[in-house]
Amino acid sequence: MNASDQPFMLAPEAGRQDADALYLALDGWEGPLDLLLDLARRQKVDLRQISILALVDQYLTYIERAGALKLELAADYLVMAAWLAYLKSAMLLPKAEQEDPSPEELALRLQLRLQRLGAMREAAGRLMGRDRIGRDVFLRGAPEGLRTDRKTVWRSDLFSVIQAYGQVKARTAPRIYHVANRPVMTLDSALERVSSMLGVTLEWMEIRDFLPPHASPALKRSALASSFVAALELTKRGRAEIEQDGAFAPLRIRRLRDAAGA
Amino acid sequence: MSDEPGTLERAVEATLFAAETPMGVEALCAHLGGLAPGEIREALGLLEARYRSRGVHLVERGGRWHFETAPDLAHLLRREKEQVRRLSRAATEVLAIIAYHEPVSRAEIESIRGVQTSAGTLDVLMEAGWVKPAGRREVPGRPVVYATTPDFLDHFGLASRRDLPGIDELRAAGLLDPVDEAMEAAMRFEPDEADEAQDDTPDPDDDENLAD
Amino acid sequence: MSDEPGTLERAVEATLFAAETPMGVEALCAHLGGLAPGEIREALGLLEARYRSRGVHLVERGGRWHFETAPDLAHLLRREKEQVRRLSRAATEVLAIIAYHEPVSRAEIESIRGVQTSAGTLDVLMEAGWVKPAGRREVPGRPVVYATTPDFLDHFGLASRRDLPGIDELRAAGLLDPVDEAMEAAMRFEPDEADEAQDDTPDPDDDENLAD
Repeated sequence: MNASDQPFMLAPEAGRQDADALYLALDGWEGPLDLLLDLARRQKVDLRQISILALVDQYLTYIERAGALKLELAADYLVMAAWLAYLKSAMLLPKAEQEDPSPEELALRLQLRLQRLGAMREAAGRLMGRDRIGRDVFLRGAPEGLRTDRKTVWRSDLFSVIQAYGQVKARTAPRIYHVANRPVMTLDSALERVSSMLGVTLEWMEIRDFLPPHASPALKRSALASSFVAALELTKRGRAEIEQDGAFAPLRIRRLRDAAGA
Repeated sequence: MSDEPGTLERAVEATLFAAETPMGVEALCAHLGGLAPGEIREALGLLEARYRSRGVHLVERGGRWHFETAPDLAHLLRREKEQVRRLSRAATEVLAIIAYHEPVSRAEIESIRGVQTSAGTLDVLMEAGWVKPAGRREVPGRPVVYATTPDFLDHFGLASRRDLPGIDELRAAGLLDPVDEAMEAAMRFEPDEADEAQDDTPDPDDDENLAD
Repeated sequence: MSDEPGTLERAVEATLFAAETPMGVEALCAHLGGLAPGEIREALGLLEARYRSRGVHLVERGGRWHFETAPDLAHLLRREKEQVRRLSRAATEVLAIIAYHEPVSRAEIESIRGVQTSAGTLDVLMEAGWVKPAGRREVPGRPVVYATTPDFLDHFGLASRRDLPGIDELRAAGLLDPVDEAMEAAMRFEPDEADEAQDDTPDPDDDENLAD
């Protein structure tokens, strides 16, 4: 635990002894606050009881001595020195001439900062002094280690397999059925059928009359479409004429007389 | 065994615990500051007895000592975490096709399913232990063919593949219906053709062509 | 303590002995096949007591458990095994500030230490696995804040942050509050004394007032 006290006591002790050591000591501090904390600790009183004025004097003495020895001082040490010199003069002045914030506030702030840094420095020492793994306590040197092998267990059942097969078959097979086996009347056969039936008479015939009478409804629909196209085709060729009284009225077809022989 | 362990026993215990390799009596003597081998042996004997009923044992192998997990608990070191998952729809279909058509190549599976089959699907079936590669087909490209395994029969409670229901049985069970029914339903709702669609319903007798 | 250990106690013992990293109750539950946390805790309690007098201890650090050698045997083990990273003074201070103040931003660390923190210092602590970034503070600039890790507690033998040496006293003394807050508090309660201090000849002996 007392290890925490040592590093920063050593440096100033050495610094007090000769000038070279002072230089080294300044180098060893981490900035002005660090140096101030060391000086404060050397007053050997609680940081809450510390004399800020005495502290300021000590700091300024250090900086002056370093200056007299023509040692290079980091800028932040000099800034701190200037600020502390100001603080000191403000603290010595009558109150009326003081500005805001008051020197007491400034001194208190410095003291609070030193207290906090001191507390953390001590805490760090106590932390480092704990029983640390790899220094004071040791873990198992050669642990076997734990391995988790993740394994997936798949589940299914016969019904799912059979059902899936049924669905594959049902999904792929009907395509053949609906496309290949659909009862249709091709345009060619409709043309043949319509032109041969037209050849029998010169009277108007309704398109319905051309359809195969006993066909299944599906074939009838196909025959209707094909016969209609066949009728248009025959009309285009000049072998028949088409008439209709109005939209959706019965469609009538009649062979053209002149075309009979063609 | 309930008595407090002695200093030497504790020291040996800690030393062997922290050691990276097993240690012999001499090494322990040297490490613990030149004690007599007899003392160390005594401590080892006490420790060995003390740990005998525990989850960790102190064991000697070739004159060197170390701690290790009790043999009956060795299974704890490598824990197999089983994760039960249901086979995906795609994997089930592929499995079914292999079962019905084996041996069958991936291209054949795809042509039967009518969709591409991702490599992972076959992997899953092989991981499950239900499907295995079963040689190559002697056609151009020599594709690997797949077949089911005895585990497959086991898991699905089949004595042999012949126990799989045939197409006729599937149909009788209504298992070929779903897609047809969907079509039928779609047609039934087309208003103009409502009456005709009725007649279109593929009745069982007409369907024969389907299955063959 | 002389009674034979139960099955669960042996299993927890073997698992923690074999584990390469500390394990929490949940990890133990999962590893040992979904036992109730209560059972695991009970077993941990029994084991902890059973090992208390031994050369190896079962300890809890930040909710995770591991075995380690007894601290009083450090002298026996240390000689060959010093493997601990030596930290610079700056690093130990920064670590302490993070541990006692977490989460804390770099600027806050610097304001406590009164010097800039070199980039390497935080890196060393993060590389050691003791410190990690812990989000950002929602103030202008959104600075990253740092906090300690479970490994930090492990390494320094702390069951939790509440075990940080002296943390309660520091908190009670207000030494973990920012200087500004402490200033406000001090000014609020001491306006009169400040006045008196003003009038006094400020010789060193009188300065005490400033401090109160």
